[in-house]
Amino acid sequence: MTIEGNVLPLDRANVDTDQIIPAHYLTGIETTGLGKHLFAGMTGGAELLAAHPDASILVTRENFGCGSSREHAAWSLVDRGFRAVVAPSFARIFFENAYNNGIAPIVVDDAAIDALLAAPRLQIDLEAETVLAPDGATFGFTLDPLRKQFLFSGGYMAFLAAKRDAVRTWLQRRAKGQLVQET
Amino acid sequence: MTIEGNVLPLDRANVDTDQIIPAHYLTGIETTGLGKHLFAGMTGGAELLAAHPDASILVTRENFGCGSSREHAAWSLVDRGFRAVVAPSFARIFFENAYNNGIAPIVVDDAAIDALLAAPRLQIDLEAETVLAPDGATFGFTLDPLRKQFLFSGGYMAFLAAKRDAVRTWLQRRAKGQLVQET
Amino acid sequence: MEMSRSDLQSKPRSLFEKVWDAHVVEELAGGNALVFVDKIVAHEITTPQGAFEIERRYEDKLFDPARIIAINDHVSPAKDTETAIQAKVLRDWAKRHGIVLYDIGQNGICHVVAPERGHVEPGSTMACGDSHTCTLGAFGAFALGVGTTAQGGAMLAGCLIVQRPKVMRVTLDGRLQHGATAKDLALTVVATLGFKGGTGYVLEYAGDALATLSMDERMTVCNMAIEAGATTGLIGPDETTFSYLRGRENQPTGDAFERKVDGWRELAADPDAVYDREVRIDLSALRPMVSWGTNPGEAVPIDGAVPANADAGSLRYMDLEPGRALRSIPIDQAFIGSCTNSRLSDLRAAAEVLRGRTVSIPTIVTPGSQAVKRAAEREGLHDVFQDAGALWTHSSCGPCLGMSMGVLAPGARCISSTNRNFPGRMGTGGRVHLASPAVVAASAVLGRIASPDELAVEALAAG
Amino acid sequence: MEMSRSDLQSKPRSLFEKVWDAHVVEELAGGNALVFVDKIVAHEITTPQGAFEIERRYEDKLFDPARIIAINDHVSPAKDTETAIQAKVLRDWAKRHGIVLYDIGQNGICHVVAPERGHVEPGSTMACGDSHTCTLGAFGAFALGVGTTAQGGAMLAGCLIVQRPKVMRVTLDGRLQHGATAKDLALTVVATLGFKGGTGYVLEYAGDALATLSMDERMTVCNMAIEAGATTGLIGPDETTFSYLRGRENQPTGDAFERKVDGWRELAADPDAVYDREVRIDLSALRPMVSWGTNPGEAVPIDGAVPANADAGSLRYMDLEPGRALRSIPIDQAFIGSCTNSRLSDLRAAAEVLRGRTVSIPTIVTPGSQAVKRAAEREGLHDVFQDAGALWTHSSCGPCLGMSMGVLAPGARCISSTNRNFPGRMGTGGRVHLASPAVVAASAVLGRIASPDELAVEALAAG
Repeated sequence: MTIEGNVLPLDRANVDTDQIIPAHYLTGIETTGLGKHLFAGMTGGAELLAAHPDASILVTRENFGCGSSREHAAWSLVDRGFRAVVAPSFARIFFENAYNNGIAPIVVDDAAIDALLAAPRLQIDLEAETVLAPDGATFGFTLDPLRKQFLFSGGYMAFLAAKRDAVRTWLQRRAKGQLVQET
Repeated sequence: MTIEGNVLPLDRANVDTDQIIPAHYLTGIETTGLGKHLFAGMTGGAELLAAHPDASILVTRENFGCGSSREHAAWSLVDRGFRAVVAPSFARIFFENAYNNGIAPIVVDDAAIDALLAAPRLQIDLEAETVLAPDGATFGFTLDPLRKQFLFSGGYMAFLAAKRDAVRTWLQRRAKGQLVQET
Repeated sequence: MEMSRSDLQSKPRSLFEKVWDAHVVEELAGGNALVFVDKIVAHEITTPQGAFEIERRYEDKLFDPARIIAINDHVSPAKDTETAIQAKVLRDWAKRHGIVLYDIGQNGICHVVAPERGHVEPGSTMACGDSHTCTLGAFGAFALGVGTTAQGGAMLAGCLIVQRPKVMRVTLDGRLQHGATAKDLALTVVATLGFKGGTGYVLEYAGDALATLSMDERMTVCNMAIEAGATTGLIGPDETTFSYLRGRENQPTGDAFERKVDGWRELAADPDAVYDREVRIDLSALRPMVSWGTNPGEAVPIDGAVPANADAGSLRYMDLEPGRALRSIPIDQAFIGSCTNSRLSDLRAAAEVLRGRTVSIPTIVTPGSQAVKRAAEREGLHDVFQDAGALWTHSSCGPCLGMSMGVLAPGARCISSTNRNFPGRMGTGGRVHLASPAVVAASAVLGRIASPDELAVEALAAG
Repeated sequence: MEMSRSDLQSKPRSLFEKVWDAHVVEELAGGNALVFVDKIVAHEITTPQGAFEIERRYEDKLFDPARIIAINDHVSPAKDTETAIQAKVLRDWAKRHGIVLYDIGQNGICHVVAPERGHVEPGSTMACGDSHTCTLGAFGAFALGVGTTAQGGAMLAGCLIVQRPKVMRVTLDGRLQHGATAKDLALTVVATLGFKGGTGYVLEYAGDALATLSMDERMTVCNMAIEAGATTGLIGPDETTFSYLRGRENQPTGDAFERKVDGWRELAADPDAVYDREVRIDLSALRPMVSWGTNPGEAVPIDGAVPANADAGSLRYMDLEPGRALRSIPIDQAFIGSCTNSRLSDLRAAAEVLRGRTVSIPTIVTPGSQAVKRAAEREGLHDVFQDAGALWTHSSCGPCLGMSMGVLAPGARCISSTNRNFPGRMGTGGRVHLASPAVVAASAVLGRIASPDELAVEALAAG
């Protein structure tokens, strides 16, 4: 599976979820339609989006998505057409939310980010785990071997649904005190 | 001065200002841009406006504009292009607000309203004080002889500004107890 | 405040006429007059636009900042950036002009704060960009709710342009009993006159029953004059009024105050005064009232039912049918507050019902002001409400007009001590039943429209 | 909650590993595990979407409603139709499934309510769609803030998928003094590790100093683990923990409770446990901390100044320059509240500063929950705050994240006992300085960033 698209270069570290979507936009009960609030809390956010109207790959600096657990951050990116975020590091909850919503969180090093911020367009091969810039430069990354399936099939909930019986069995054994030896 | 335009027929009595513009839209500090919230609190309000997109004359039933003092009701009508409201009666504060914002509050009787609600278009002569329907039917009305100047020149504040010296003089005389004989 | 000295006048006058005559600066065309305004109450929703107009076009010059008080009351503290800006504009404006400001931590609903801080005087004129300014008529003041432009004009030139209203005398006989309250009287007046029946009139209350009403009760009665379309309500000052004002901040003390009282004593209608219309209401016949429809005039006694001839639109919005007994209507939320019913006596009445009981639905109780809050807490009313499971919080206009702190979900049904049940008033699609604090409290316990005496019966049965 | 019985294990383990091991249902690829969740805390902002997903695709079947508690806490009562709908969705969902619901009149911030209602147990696992769920690590629980999908998965299948975190031991020596508080420790941890320095780690607190910290203080410390990017914070249970839980609702009484305590006593790191990283902090060296920038790591002692090497973007947003003494910065608004600092001891600390003094700027004090509110009122703290001119109101998450009840105007500067100073956090364009409740209170009095000892000095000088 390959994600190919234009880049939104966001040359900042520590972009928190309050900047991605401020809390006053969290008053809905659905996961859709949030793209219009993307980067509403970020100085220059609207201008950046306007300058890259068809971008689908966000390239940014370390600790992207820190702060609140709001999955709205991922939903607003999805709704705006983003399918990957490339950064040197992610905050944990956003990282999980990205996978669970079909946004590939691509981790590359700082030097790679320097290069990728300048690329107008990227090709991300999720199976080969490579990012290809228009100038031919290629950068490798590693996806979470479990979660990457959620990118392809979008199935976090389905995955867990399939575990329900096993969990109940586990819980019964825990209740009977049968789990000690195995931990 | 003549107001000629299409009619928005609002065949309801007691249209309160919460229906004209709900309080949750009163969070601004300017008088402009409120037209988009006009009739937001009214069942069927949006549909009615959509069906009469270029209306500038509102024809409605008794006690229009009752409730809150919010001048936002008048501002939202102005912003939407309305220049007159024709009704059998108005609530006091809306009536004053209408004059102060260049909306003619035209009082005619219930029978006239029955006829005017069916007219697609009206011609209101503010000097002759007549409403003319396309079928030639004419209905008279009386404007407030003082306030009608605010319709023409929009000058409530200017009128009062010109009174400031007189008011200060009156106040000085009141302070000296010189007003008794005249009241 | 200077008196009009009725004894020097030849023609007998109503109280309203006396106050009016003493404030007319100039007669204008068409029955209008330039009326001097003794005090302006400015809140954050309707003031900024007028203040800007004066700043931009009239060199920011106010007629007299000492005649203005500013109150952040509608959404305070702010719920969002927009309301934060409104509050900041009022705050900065008040500071710039040296205007007294009641803000976070010392504010409250303007119509509650203004009298409790001693800013409302018998025989004075008051203006505020808020329709419930009529509340202050309880002090014998001509208190007018106006639009932003009119308030701005008063800020600029000290005056309003007012079309001289007619005067309706509403004579009150008897005494409230059977659980009826001032709120039920207010709802009865609206139901009697009809929702627009008071349009063009000042409602000048009269009658022996007035002496039995506290200032809190008089404010509740005058508060809803606007709901009958009236220009305002008016009640002549008496010992109750003077006692209320004695010792208040912003009033003089000692002899200076008593000299003012001497002047205020002359503020009474002349015995032979002629009124444009007369209405009589026997308080002893009143029962607790509850609204069933979408304007305050659509109310009936709580024992009653939705009328057979009820307006179809109102019924549709309220999801009710003719003949439906009010007591059978289930409720989702209860609210006690607003400029109608959030003064100390209102809270006491609700607390009396809730003491030792538990609410069965989300219930919000807001005092009318910070001062009312503190007084209620000194009496332990906060414990009564919170023991019952109700929310006890700070003063706010918010819930009453669907602006904050208790907005209804679409379809949710609320019993409320407020003043308006218009469609969407407390939240888009929300349904409001107006009632007294005691009825709201009883309904909160039973989860349906109920009167306090039903609880007494239940307690007896249980005991 | 069943214990992992560390004595049976061969390899010495950290406390985290013991809790982890006891909850792994299945090891998954890539260092992930299926981790059983003992209790889910569901609030109105992040729950509805997951609940709908289960309703629409999984027959509305929850794994175990008894393991869920629901709390309307972020904007309660509702500020508008949207938030009213959120609350109604949570309310209706809880009712339909028999889920315990904390609603208007009995709610509060979920991270305050969950422990005070006895829902948090040592050695358990907790999940909530809220990043500050790490607060609950103070009880020796593995408490994880997660997204809506993950919370939904836990509601559906009882488990989270968790990438096994590394463990950092943060050893605390000495004792807090010189006016330093748990909040200053929390800010010091973030400043020490850096804003993202804890990413991938659980912060397992250790050291003799722990025994000196109350549960309130431990919750404050763990609350801000997320601000260093950490997966969560964790503190082993001890007598302080057991005393806190003894007698709480939702906990057994008598012998049944003491048997649980016996199990909980085994929840300690093995002496030889190996950690992925070690950090030591000497509490006796701490001073009150105040943030100057736009993330919680950008904080310095209150005696200090904005650093010379400060981030240019942070300075621009905060309208500050390097070298600016913190104490010289004027403040427009003060806020005491949030899951970080709104428990009873926090309110006591603020009240101690405000007693007999007056705030000079709008100041809002919100208790962490209805229970905290009532406890504070029983002690008369509401009188202290209100005598000082501060607003004392109900519990809400609102002000902390700019959702309601205290949103800042653009450019307004607030000193706040909360946890985040991100751009726009408390309102678009608003500027936030994080500090302890005592420092917030002192700053509210002086109208600039100030420490309580400055007031003591002033009082001495004045006396």
